[in-house]
Amino acid sequence: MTFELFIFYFLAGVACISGVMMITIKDPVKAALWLVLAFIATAGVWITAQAEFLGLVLILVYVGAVMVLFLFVVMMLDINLSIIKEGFTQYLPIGTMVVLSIAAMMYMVLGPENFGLEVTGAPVMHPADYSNTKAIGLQLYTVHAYAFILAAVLLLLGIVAAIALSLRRRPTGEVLYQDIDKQVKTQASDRFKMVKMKSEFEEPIKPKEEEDK
Amino acid sequence: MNFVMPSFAPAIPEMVLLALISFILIADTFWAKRFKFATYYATQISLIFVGFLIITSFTTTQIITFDGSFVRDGFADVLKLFTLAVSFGVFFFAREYLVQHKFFSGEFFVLGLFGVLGMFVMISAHNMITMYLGLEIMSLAIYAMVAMRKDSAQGLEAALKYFVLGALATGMLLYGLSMVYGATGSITFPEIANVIASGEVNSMVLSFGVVFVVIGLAFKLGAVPFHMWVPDVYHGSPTAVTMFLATAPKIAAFAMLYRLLAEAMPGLLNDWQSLIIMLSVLSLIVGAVVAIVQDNLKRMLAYSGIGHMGFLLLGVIAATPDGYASSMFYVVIYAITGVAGFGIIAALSRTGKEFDLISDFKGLNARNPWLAFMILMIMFSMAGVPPFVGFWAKLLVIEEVVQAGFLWLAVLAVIAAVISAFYYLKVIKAMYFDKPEDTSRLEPVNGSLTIGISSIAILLLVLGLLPSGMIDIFFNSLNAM
Amino acid sequence: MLTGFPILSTLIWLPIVGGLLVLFAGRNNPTLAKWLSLFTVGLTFILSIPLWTGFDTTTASMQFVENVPWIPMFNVNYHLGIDGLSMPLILLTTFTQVLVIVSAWDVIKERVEQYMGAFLIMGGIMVGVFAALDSILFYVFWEALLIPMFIVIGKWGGPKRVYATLKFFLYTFLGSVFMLVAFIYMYSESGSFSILDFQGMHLGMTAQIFIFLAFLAAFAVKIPMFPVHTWLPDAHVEAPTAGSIVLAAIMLKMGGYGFVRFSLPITPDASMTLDWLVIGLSLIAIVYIGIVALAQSDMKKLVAYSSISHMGFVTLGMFVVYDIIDSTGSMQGAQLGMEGAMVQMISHGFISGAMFLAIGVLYDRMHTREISAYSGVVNKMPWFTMFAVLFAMANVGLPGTSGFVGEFMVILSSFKANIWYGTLAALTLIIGAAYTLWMVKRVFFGPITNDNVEKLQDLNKREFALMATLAVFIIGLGVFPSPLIEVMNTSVANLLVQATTSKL
Amino acid sequence: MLHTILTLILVSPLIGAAIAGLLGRQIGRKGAQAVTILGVTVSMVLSAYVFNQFVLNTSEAYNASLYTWMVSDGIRFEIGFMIDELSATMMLLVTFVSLMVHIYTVGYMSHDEDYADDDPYFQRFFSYISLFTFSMLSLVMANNFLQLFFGWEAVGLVSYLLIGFYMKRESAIQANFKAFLVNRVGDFGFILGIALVFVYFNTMDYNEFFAQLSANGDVMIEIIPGVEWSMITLMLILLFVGAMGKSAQMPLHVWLPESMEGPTPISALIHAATMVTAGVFMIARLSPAFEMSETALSVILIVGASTAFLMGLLGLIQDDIKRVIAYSTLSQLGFMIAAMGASAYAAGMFHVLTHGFFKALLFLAAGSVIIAMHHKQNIREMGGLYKYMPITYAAMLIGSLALIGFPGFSGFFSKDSILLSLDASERVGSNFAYVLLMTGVFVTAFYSFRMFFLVFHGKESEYVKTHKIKESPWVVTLPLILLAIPSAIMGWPMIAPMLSGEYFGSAIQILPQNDVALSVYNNYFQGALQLVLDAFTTLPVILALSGVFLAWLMYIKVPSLPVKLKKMCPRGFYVLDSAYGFDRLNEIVFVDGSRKLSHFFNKAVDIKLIDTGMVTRTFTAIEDMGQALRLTQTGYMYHYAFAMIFGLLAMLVWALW
Amino acid sequence: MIALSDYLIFGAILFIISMAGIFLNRKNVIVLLMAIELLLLAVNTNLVAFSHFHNDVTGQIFVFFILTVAAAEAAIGLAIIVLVFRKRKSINVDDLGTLKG
Repeated sequence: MTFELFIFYFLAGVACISGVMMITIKDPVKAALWLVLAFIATAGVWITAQAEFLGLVLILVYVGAVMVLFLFVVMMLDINLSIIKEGFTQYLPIGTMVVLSIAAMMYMVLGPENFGLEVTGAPVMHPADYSNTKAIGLQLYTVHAYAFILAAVLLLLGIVAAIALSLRRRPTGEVLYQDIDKQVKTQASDRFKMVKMKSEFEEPIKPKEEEDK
Repeated sequence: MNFVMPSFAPAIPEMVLLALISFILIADTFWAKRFKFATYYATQISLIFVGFLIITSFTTTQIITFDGSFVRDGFADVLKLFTLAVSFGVFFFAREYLVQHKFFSGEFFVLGLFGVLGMFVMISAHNMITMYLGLEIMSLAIYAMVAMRKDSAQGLEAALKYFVLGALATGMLLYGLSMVYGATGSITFPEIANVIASGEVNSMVLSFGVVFVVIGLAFKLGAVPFHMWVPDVYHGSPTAVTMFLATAPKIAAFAMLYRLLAEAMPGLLNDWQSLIIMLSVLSLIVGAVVAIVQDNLKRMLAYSGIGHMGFLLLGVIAATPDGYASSMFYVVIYAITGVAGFGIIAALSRTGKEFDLISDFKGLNARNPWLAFMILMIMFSMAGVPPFVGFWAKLLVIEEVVQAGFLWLAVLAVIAAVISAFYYLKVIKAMYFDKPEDTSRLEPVNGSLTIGISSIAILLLVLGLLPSGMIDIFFNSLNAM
Repeated sequence: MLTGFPILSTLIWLPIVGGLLVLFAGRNNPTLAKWLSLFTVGLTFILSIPLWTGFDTTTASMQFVENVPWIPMFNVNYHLGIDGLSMPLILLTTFTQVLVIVSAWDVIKERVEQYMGAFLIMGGIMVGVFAALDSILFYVFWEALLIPMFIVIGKWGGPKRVYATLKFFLYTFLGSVFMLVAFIYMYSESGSFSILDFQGMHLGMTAQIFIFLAFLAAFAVKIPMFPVHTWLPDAHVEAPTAGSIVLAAIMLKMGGYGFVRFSLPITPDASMTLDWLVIGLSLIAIVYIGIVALAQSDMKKLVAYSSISHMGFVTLGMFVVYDIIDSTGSMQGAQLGMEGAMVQMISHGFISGAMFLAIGVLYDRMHTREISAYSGVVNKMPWFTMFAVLFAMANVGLPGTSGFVGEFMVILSSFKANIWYGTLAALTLIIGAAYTLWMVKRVFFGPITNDNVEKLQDLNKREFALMATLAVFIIGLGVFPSPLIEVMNTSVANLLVQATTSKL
Repeated sequence: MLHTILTLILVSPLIGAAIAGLLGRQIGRKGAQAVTILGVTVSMVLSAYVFNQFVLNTSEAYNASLYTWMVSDGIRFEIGFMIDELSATMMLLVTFVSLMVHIYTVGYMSHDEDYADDDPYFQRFFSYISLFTFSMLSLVMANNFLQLFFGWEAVGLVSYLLIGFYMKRESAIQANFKAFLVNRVGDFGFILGIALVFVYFNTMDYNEFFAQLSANGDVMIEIIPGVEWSMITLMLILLFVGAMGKSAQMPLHVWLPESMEGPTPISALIHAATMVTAGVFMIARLSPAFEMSETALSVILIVGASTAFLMGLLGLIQDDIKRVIAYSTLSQLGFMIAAMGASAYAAGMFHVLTHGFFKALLFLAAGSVIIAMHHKQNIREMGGLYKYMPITYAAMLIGSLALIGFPGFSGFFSKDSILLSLDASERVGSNFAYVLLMTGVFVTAFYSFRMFFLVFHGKESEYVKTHKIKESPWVVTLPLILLAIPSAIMGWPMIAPMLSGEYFGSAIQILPQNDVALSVYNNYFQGALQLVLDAFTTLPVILALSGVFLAWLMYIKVPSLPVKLKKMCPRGFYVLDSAYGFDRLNEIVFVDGSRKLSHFFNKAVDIKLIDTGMVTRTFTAIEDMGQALRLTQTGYMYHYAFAMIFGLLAMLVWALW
Repeated sequence: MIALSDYLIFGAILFIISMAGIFLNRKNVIVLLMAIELLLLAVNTNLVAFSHFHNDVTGQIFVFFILTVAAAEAAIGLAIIVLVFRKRKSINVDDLGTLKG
């Protein structure tokens, strides 16, 4: 076993164990942390496959941003752990059977028989000065420009959607809202209003006879 | 490396749409206070304008640009036009519903437009990445729309279910796409097709990958056994959203199916055909049988939609240009009828009353004969009874599947059609034969809604009587290639 | 012959457009709706007469043909035309339209415009069924007919109307979709949806058998044959009078028409192989259903069963041709059976229409169709009884009424095929008399035992006119059936050639 | 010319019937009487002319078509006339008796408590009898089977209407229903016979049929596999089944006694003189065919003779005046049929004629009695009426004497020729038949005079004493007189040509070896007078006279005798009283049987098996399936996900296997 | 050398784990979202591996986009979860079963 292989197995093992822990552990905060570990380990695996850029992005963007978001939400929601039941066992046997069957079939297809080194040959190893980032960048901004724009749209959509969903309009009075439109258009006359009033004077009391008429 | 600036012209509709979305998004924050419906009108005008752009540049020859990411052909143009039309209808019915149920906001329309854009991208996608991005743009927009009615527990439950299961399905699709990439080393559809045709691929891996791809497609279409989200989400979502997610995305999903299976993997016909047959058979049965026992109209229409997908897949099974054209026809007719079907509920529902139970329709004929008559036409069209256009849709797919030699499937399909006729009749029965509990006259909140429903119903009849033009459009758009 | 004028299209679309007009114009104005309807059906009937007068009896080819491309992509055409087989049925249809409109004149009080409109639309569609020469066009009419009928039974029917109408719709729908698949299959083989092309196309035995069975599913349900007949009694019992008339007089005939237009000419070899099936079911219909009719306590149900039994003669007469060839080696006698079947259809149109009309007259007055609720009606309604007994006698197949002609011809013909067929068919003489006259006896004769009967009023002018018209037709056809038979002679002869020419 | 006359004969009663029936209210009772009597009179007069032409002047048979009913399959179905001695005679009989009945009815139906004065029941009645005349004429004038069947059924219809004329009476409508159904059973056989004719001869026309007879003489058919029957025999027996229904032969006779529920003139016209003899007429009409089969004739012979004997016995115990005559009609019909079976067609037809007159006379006379008795029909409540109604008395006496075959009266000649022919016949069963008929003669005489004595002689009953009984008006008695004349004398001139076969000429064709009447004529007959003179020493007349004597003994001389007799052999009386159990048998086997069968079919097969079992169950099965599948939609995301994953597994297995 | 099959089987294991996580989870919905992230990770691993062995950077581009989408998806998913929690005070999977049948 080469060192490379050892690293791969180690990281892969860590990732798998973390994954299993993530899905079995009760506390969602811990689950998220296990997932972070799985991500980091997987990032390492990717790097062994010479995808350095993606490996780093995974850690930076995913672990750094997305998973933090997860943790943030989990904590914010203040989930009551005591009522969480462990209805795991009821479906465990059949679930395991199904999953194992799928695993078996996957192994059949993805195993060494089809994708062993003898079949695929060794991958091309890039020279040391090869920039994975540059290769991706070149492709990304030329061939996949359309997709890149679409990704931007998608992110915009994500923003719009997230805001549209989570923005709560409390009844006016409870919170004060800014109204940009209003603020921009505000004129002095809106703030200060001249009110014309009639000069007041006392009505003379009318004679009684007139009332009777 | 040489970089040639790609031609942007074919994508002008998409670009204009995106520009308009951005404009509306910003403008909405300004005019929302003063002109309540400004965003709505802007949205509708945008749709019409984009449609106009497509019509003026309508083409049946294939134009590929953005280095093989984008394709424009007759298929795409026709489907985009109908996507616009269907979305137009959806927004039309949605407006009053949103007002009545007190969650009218500009974001709804903006998200809807994003969804339309996503569909456009899907329809015109020419490699797996754009396909995936388009799918996600559409899906994310719809997830958000489903959840927009924040005070509705059902709506949120539906949103969550849709989101989780949708993400799962997308994951499976991606897994399949990764296998296809792995086996062929390519992500562009024609290249994939070429590699497969060359025979230098590991067929087992491809078969394996195709299964996942088909699952992803089946989920978006709502085919059994990947249908289980459909009834719950259709039921739980606000009707305005159900209307949207039950109709236009199906067109896009069909386009995705066509691009992936027919354009990228025609060489794997043997692999996916039997899978599609399985999906189709199960969808036909479940769609017909389970809808019978529903008493919520939205839920019933959801199951009926599952059954319709079974029919749609019949044309795909035939796997000929005519077969795809018949499915294309079917999905468009389904979408139009679907807008009408959910539009009825949207039009009749009002503050505090959803009007989505079949029993709500009791005695509608006595309360509003014209509307009842229109609904009757829509229901019979869905059931595939001539002279409505639903009949032609069914006829064409069955015709294609018979041509392909699957007579038994045709027989199964027609039996399913008979069973499903029963539940459409249940609605008509409620309207015409049952005594109303409340005999007061019942009008949609807004007179224009009656006109909307009527025009769709009459369209279904007119297209049923004179289907030739429409059929020609679909078959020519595919055969020209 | 009027050339150029699209008379068949007029007969189809005039009532449909009229029906829509009635639907919209007649709202809140029943009188207008009625008169508009009457005008439309009257005009339709008058316009249909040139079909008879201008008919060329010497040719079996289609006449009054109209052919316009409809869906060129699939070679579907708007192709209309008639021959001797369909022409009498079209006239029967236009005549029945008048009948139903008048019969509902002041009986229907709720949503008159919808009722009349539905019947007008139905009328046009029925003409379309008989005139269509393109299978898809035929199917469109065939199915479209279900819609107005569904509404009519369900809306204006009796207490169990919803059950009945759903059963009616689904049953017939189920039967006919198989026919659609057969059409599509034949299209995929021949590239055309034209019925005439179907008749000329070459088909293998297995294909023929499947197509035949698909057709059988559609037509057997419609006509209806044992054991798929149970929708009919329910539909009849629950339908309003006019609905029953249309059901019995026209819609059942569509099944019989289907056999002569599709089954026999398109799948002759399968018809030959499977004729035992049809004949067997027909004989069961004649004998078994007749006996079942005896047990009915509801008048409409009784007449419904008797309709099924009489339709047995239609199918029997159509399919004995193969046995005649088998047993005598020649076609002699086959034409008699076929024409008998056709005459039986026309005649049954009049008789069953008349019977249902008569029951309707009673129902309008007493609001019950139970036989046991009546007794001694003759004492209060002598004129009505006269007509009713006449119609009953026609139903029994008494010579001199139209009911006799078809039965007689079919019995003779089936006797030629096999003595037992004829013998079983002739049993209707006894069974038919038993159930019909037993009902007559219980309803019309005897002492009055019910106060409601005591209050009955005899026919009013409208009812009298209806009944008298029908009586004239029934007796006229019975005394002098020759004109009707002349019309169909050539076409039937041609049909027999088609039915006996192997396509293998 | 002749064609027009024939058409007129046929149509004029129909016109009368139509006017009286449809416009009854407008033209009133008088109008209806007038128009129908006019119609029948025209018909009668012209029939007399035709009779003169064809019988007295022996013209060639006339065969022509009136119009073509239809042409199908190259076969012409015509409506037409075949006029020869046979049909001309029948036409005269029918129109004459009909006219008498028309006239008689004016008096008989003059008032009825059941109907209001403005009720058009009276017009209806006249319409019916005219319609009947039309139907019967079309039957006897037919030149083909189709028209024969037309007339056959049409007379059945009118009979049905008339038996049930008193529509409020439960028994009447029961009787007419039964009559129609039993007749239909006969018609069932009849139409099968016609169908056989069609199958093997491809024609409906008599003459074409006769012409092909010999060519088809030995066609055998296999109905039950392995058993071959002669087609002709089968055809003839089937046709005879029709005759059994119409002419009330055992076991299809059950309707006739009950048909007495109809008004008495109808019993005279339809159920005695004309319609019931249609079967006999048909056999005579088809004599060339019947001659082809000995077997068929033997069957006819035995059925006829049995009917004659057994039905006569039943007449012995009847107390209803009309029923006595009805049973006597049954018995006499048996005589006629038996004659046919012996190939003595002429003798049989002769008896049809004489019987037509004297039986009509008897019925009308009975009707006269009934009028006088205010619609009481039980002969035990009568007695001594001769004092009050002499004309009726005389008419009844003449009728009875003719019936029992008293020498010199018409019945004597016809009955004697039948008996002589039977004696001469060597057909299988003829000896048996001869013995039965001989006994029948005795029985006939006994019950006829039993009735006669009980009605007109003997002690006056309480009712007669307490009510004013008077002779009927002239419209009633005139037909009696007019009918009495031929009943008394018509045998004299006819016996010789009848026996020799001269009378019917070629209308009836008999094979030479079968012509028993001719052999009687050649070997035995020496003129009518001689026959009468010899009669008193022959067995029939002696039996008849002893029957009369016995009747006198038992009902005039020693009235206690019948009671003693009844005590002596109660079982015999029981058998007769229950009319051999035919009614019970029908009730149990056919009526109850079919009712039970139909209820079984309706409930168990149609409703339970087909409708509930197949149709509804299919539907509920689908619905149940829906409910079951619906349960899988649990609402839980993990189930949905599991379904997807399971689907993935299934599809993977499917794709990779 | 690390064989392609090693990467793929690693991906498959992650895939399986995420599947199991999705339908065995009875706890809260957030874990479902995490399982989906794991699923995407499996897909990405596949793509990276294929990209590596095909010597074709396209696979990595694909991964890049998937990561982008996953981020946006996560945002929307979490937003929905927040809404659900606000409404029902629970994000227990078992409580989300009112729509059924």
